[in-house]
Amino acid sequence: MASKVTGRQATLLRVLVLSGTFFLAAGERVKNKIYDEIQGDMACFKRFNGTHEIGCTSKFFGNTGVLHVIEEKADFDWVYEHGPHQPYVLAFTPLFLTEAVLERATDSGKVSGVVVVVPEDFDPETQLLDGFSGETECPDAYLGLYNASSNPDYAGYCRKKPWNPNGTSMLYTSWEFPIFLITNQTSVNNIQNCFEKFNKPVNGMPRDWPLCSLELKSNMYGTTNSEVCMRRASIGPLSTDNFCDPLYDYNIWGTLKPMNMSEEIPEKSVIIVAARMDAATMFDNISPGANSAVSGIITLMSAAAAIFKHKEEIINVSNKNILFILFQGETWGYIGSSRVVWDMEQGQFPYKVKDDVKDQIAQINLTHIDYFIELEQVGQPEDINKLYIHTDPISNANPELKNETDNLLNILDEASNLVNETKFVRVRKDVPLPPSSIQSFLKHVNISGVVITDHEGEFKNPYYESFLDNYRNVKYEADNETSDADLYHKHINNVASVLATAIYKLATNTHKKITADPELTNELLFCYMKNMTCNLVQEYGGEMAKHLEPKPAKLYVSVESGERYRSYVTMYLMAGLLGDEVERNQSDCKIESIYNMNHFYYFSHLHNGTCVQTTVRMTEAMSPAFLIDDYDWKSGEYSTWTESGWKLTKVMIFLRPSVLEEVAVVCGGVVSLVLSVIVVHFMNSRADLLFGLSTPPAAC
Amino acid sequence: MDGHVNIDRDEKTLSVEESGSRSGKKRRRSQNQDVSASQPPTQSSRPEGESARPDALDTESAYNNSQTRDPATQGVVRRHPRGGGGGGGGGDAGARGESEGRDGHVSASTRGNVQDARRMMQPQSEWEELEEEEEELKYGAQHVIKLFIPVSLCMLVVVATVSSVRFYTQKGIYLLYTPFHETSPSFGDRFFDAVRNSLILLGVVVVLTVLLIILYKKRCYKIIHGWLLMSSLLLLFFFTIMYMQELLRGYNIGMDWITVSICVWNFGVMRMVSIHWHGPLPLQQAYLIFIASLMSLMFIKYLPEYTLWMVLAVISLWDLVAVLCPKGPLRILVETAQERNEPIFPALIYSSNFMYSTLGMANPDDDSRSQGREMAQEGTSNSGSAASGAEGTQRPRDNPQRRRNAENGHVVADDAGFTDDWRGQLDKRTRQRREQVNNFAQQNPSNVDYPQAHPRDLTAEEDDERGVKLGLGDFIFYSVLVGKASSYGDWNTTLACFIAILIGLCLTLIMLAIFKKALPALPISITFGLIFYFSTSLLVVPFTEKLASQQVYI
Amino acid sequence: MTVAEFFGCGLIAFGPSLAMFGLTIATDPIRTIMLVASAFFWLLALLFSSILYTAVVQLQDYLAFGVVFSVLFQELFRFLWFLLIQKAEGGLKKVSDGNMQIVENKHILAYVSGLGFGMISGAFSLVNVLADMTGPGTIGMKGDPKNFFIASAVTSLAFILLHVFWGILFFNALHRRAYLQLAYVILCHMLASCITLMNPIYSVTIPTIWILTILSGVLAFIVAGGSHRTIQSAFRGRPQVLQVNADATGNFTQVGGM
Amino acid sequence: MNVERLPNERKLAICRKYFMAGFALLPFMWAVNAIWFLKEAFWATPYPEQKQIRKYVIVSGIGAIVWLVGLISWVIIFQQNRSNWGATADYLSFIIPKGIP
Repeated sequence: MASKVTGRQATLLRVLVLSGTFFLAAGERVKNKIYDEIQGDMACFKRFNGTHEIGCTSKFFGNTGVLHVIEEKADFDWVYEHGPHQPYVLAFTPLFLTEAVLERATDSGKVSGVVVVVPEDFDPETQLLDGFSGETECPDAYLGLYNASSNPDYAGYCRKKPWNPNGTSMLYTSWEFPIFLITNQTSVNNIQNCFEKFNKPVNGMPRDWPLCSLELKSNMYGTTNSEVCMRRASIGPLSTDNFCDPLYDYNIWGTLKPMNMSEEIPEKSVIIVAARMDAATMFDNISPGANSAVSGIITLMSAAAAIFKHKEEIINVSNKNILFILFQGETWGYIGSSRVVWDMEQGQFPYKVKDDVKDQIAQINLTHIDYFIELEQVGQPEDINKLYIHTDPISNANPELKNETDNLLNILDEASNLVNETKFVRVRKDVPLPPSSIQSFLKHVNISGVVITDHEGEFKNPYYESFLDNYRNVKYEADNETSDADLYHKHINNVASVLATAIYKLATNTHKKITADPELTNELLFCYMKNMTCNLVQEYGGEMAKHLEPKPAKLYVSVESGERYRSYVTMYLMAGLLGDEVERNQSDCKIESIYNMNHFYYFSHLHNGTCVQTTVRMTEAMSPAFLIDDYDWKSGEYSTWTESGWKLTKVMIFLRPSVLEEVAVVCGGVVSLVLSVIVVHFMNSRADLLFGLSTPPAAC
Repeated sequence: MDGHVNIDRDEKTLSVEESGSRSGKKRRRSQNQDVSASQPPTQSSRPEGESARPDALDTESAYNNSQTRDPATQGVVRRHPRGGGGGGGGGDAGARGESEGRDGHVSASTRGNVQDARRMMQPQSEWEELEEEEEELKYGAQHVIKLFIPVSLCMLVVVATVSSVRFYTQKGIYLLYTPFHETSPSFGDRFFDAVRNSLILLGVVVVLTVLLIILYKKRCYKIIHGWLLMSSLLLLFFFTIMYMQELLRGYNIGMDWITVSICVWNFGVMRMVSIHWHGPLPLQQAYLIFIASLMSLMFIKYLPEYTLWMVLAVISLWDLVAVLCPKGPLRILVETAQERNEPIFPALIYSSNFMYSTLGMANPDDDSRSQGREMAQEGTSNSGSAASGAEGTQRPRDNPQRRRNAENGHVVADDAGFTDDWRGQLDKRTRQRREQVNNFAQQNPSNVDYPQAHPRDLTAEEDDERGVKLGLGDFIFYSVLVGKASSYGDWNTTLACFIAILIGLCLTLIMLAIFKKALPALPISITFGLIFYFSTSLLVVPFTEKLASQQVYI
Repeated sequence: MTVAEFFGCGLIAFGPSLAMFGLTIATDPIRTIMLVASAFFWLLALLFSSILYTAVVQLQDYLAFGVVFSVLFQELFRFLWFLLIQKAEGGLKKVSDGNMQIVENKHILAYVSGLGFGMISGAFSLVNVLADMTGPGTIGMKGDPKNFFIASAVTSLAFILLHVFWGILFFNALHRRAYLQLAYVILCHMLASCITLMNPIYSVTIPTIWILTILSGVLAFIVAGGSHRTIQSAFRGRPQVLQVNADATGNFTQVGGM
Repeated sequence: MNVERLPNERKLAICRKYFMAGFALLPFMWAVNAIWFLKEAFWATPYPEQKQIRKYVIVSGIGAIVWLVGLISWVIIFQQNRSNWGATADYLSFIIPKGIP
């Protein structure tokens, strides 16, 4: 899981924990009669940027508090006003997970922790009417294109008309107590029962000791801000514990045709089709990002697959190339995209020039970029066949760029007509772009690009960047890879088809209706939204598939030592989709060096062993801020987000005895000791009299 | 590990002990009187019982003649001629004087205690032997306790650390000598790994020993001393820092370099001084215990699971072999030491008492007993553990052996025994001694009878004159076993191992006293420990846990 | 934090035995060794009984079986221990330097070994429970009785004392060939252990056990030569005796503790 | 090593050596010296060297105490201001506590 000490130590820790639990399980120690483990892997953890810290931490030895389950608002008042047994640990459904509640909890000073329980029957649709999003109202505004310094005239726009009106910037607040999310039903019931049995006030009167209590352990190592904790991490040979690590993952991308160093890439010849790979929540181990990310990812993938079927045609007729790319860490200040731009500026995208590698992949610069098409959230259109196209007012002020953009728009329009399932509607020109990767590019170069979303103004997604942004949110009903029933995958597939068609036109300048493969789309959707152990992943995932759980993909960009199976799996899938099978057996299905223009992947589970030749690869997605030496952490140029290190997070439930009882017991002990000392000393000192040694024992 | 040799040490200690041997008496005298005073009422308040009465009476008389040395009793008669200059004279003289006196008293009192009935009918020589035996046993009890306490303390430190500081139970990094990390799931493979690891470790030990021997043979003291000094410094500073770090980290306490370096510097230097030069005894002991526990913590941390157990087994086997087989690897080392008659690497040895070397008690009239004793004592010291009688009866130049043994016990994973060569040497030495004594007696007849006080004082004396010594090697491996046992969080197992080891130690000492034969300290204890660890954790714990959780008592 | 509970229960259970150890055992090396040795014998007994318990798989659900046999084993090993001491008496005489008490007064040895048995058995029955107490929580969440800990502590205290008394009675019985007394010890032990099978009905078990304890205590006292008369004389007591033993104690500590 | 048994001049020598060594940033040695020779210095039957020993004992005792006080106060100061001193404090730190600014 994310952010352990290092990969090795992480596994080591898991082993430890396992053995620990084993020892708990082994035999019937009284421990097991006292404590119960509660699901504790979804903890709210700390992150840092150049100036601030966000998230939550417990004390070093954990926070304990008397459990109090909140059923309605009044219960809060009871706790804050009457509750005598402070500190309390509050347990409530996401219904109450609002800033106001947490702030009040903080201010009351009576709360030492919060657990958010999600019962089976919890249905956001009906209960969480006013959506819920951890994000700010203007996600990534600071590191985006329209920040006050660069473009003051558009900076204000989001303030007026926020993209994400549901945004309670809870994710970006630093809380004084640990917060855990608990979805495991047995744990939820445990909490509920224990509360009912011991703590629940009887008509307003608090119960007496012993009371059911929780211990929340999620101690974060880092503090203050990235600068401080990065420094501390770097200090000293002795300090082995990581205070924090930069957010880190890999951008996954591939081109339609391989680019060999030897042949020159013409200017404006690379069409970039981008989507963002990551989503975020307050809590560890859960970040479904169904609409925030998955919709875009899948659309891009199936579009890519569709296009790739016509690879030959395109290559033959045009010199254009198409670059499909999934950006990592976009949630945290466009890490992936800004890194790509930075690399391009440094002339090292994808890699620095190596002299002794043949068939080396060519460098791509910003000048090579022709069009830029980005897919943001495309999953929840108001009416099923209407998507919106956003363009950047600033760059399009420039006339020829404007022409290009219009051209692009027309092509998209035609494409949508051709496919005739989904309409593409252009958003008003003067509306700035919604949060999107293209902003990182536009900060440095004027390119004509569009962002395709499902919203005109504010997000249609009520749970943007929250753990509720799952398949339920986008109404993805399929229960298995092949179920044809649900509409969602059809919709995504249509978008993909339109995209593919448009790209085909862009590349070849000829119209041709290209339809994406709905089965593929559905399978992909099923994998990412419901179950990462689906067939597709089994086939393409290779080794990585083993490590994945039958859960929705965790899309949080973690740290270098963190878990990134989903990234590898995604890359393999891309490779499968954007690659041609070649006649090679496992042994020679490999590359001489990663700098080659082509990569080879061997899928042993894909009809018993397939070797695929492709351009798909990963490149590091870590903010340039950590590469530029003496980078000024305060200058909001690049993302400076780091994640705190921690050992393990766990929740325990148990009974707390009354202090009085404890005192009594201790007194009893002392009395017993003193008494016995007196008696023994007496008997010992007068043994000879007491046991009348005048009569030898054997004689009596 | 630790070892900084200073050759002139023995002379120093000798003179030290010589003059030191007085004050203790003053301390003790009072108590003795108390004892003697205390005895009569308790005793006399006891009319006839099967064995009670004669004993009682006799103990009384015994006490009397030991205090007011009534010239009628054998002890005193024998004490007279042998009373070699307790007062004046050189170190040897003084020392010898004491031991003489002690012996005299011992024989007197013990005979008084026990042998009275037999004494009448037995010829002299026999009860000499009996006395001999008694004397062997006499201080056994106290010495066993004197070992119990430090051993328990050492274990306590280790167990406390292991169960409070997580670091020492976390695996991941291992010693260089244990390349096989027991990663494979199957038990068989891991076991095999363990075996290989432990064999490698044993190999290392052997190689080191050989290297040491060669160096010593070649008389490259510089290198040896450098080596030992380095290792001791490493142990001191590096491990101490590590320990501090983990302790602080375990409780998340911030600390600055300045404080730490001052503390470590002071700690380290003080240890060097107190162990290699002069320092208060309690400090020495504390340091030795601490070092031992540090070492065992290192083992616990850096040895893989099964390897550790395997190593324990192998080491104690090795100990057995090295002690009992006629060509123990360390033997050569010792022999050369003997020939050169000089101390090699001084102590890494726990001494319950000041490191004096009082002169051997020379008893002109019979070899057998002193020889027997010598063996026994050498045996003890060889085994790197308590030399129950040794203190009192060692010649100054025996010190090095005792130390070395213990020190082997440490570095070379509990030393070899060099019993046989000892046997070889014993006669020689006893002879030497006798000669010395004799001509000493001739030289200064004035010493033949010495002031009143002495006998009594001497009786008091030997209580603290005869120090007990246990090689830190034994400390370490005992603690390793117990610490490891405790690292699984089951206290029953820990307790069982603890008791088992103590009993093992006890048995070792008893056997020493009875068989008068060199015995290693590790095998019995460790075997017991291992047996009880595994049997407890496999068989007993399920049972007891069931009992405890259902509150059933047996 | 219920470290409080830990110390409380710990002291309740082991306070008396600690007092006994500190005041009567630790002062004399031989007694200490004897204590450890007897503890070791109890361990052996436990080992054998649990071997039996593990071996007989089909009966593992019935603790009673295990209990009965472990009781028998304990008494057996008590007997063996007794034999050993008898054998070693000569050695003991030699070892017990100067103070012949331990050799003459058989009760001391009996008491020491009884205490050894008691302490180790008490430790084994309670030490893990104590260790588990040190967390923040207390028992009762899963329907266990709230006074589980106290009950455990009190019961193990009773058993420690019982073992001491049994030790005295048992040895004395063997000395005097008084088989009735022997039978009493074994039956008493059996009864006490079997009663605890009724836990957690403390209202029954604890009083019974304590009655047994007191009974055995009185018997042991009498057997050891005590009576109300001696008690009276003890209270009238001669001071210097006390002083004597104090000195003796001091002396031993000097010798025993280094 | 038992002081009482040493000849007086040796006592003095050792005591002095300890005292001198103490100046090498070794307050602990001073402390040991003070405690170790305390009895000698004050309660032992008088002998010529005793005066000097007493002097050494007193001085080293004082020295040790001063050191102790100094060290403790330094630690307190450091703990108080660690977060304020920023980088310097971090570089001074042997252990930086986790999760504490």
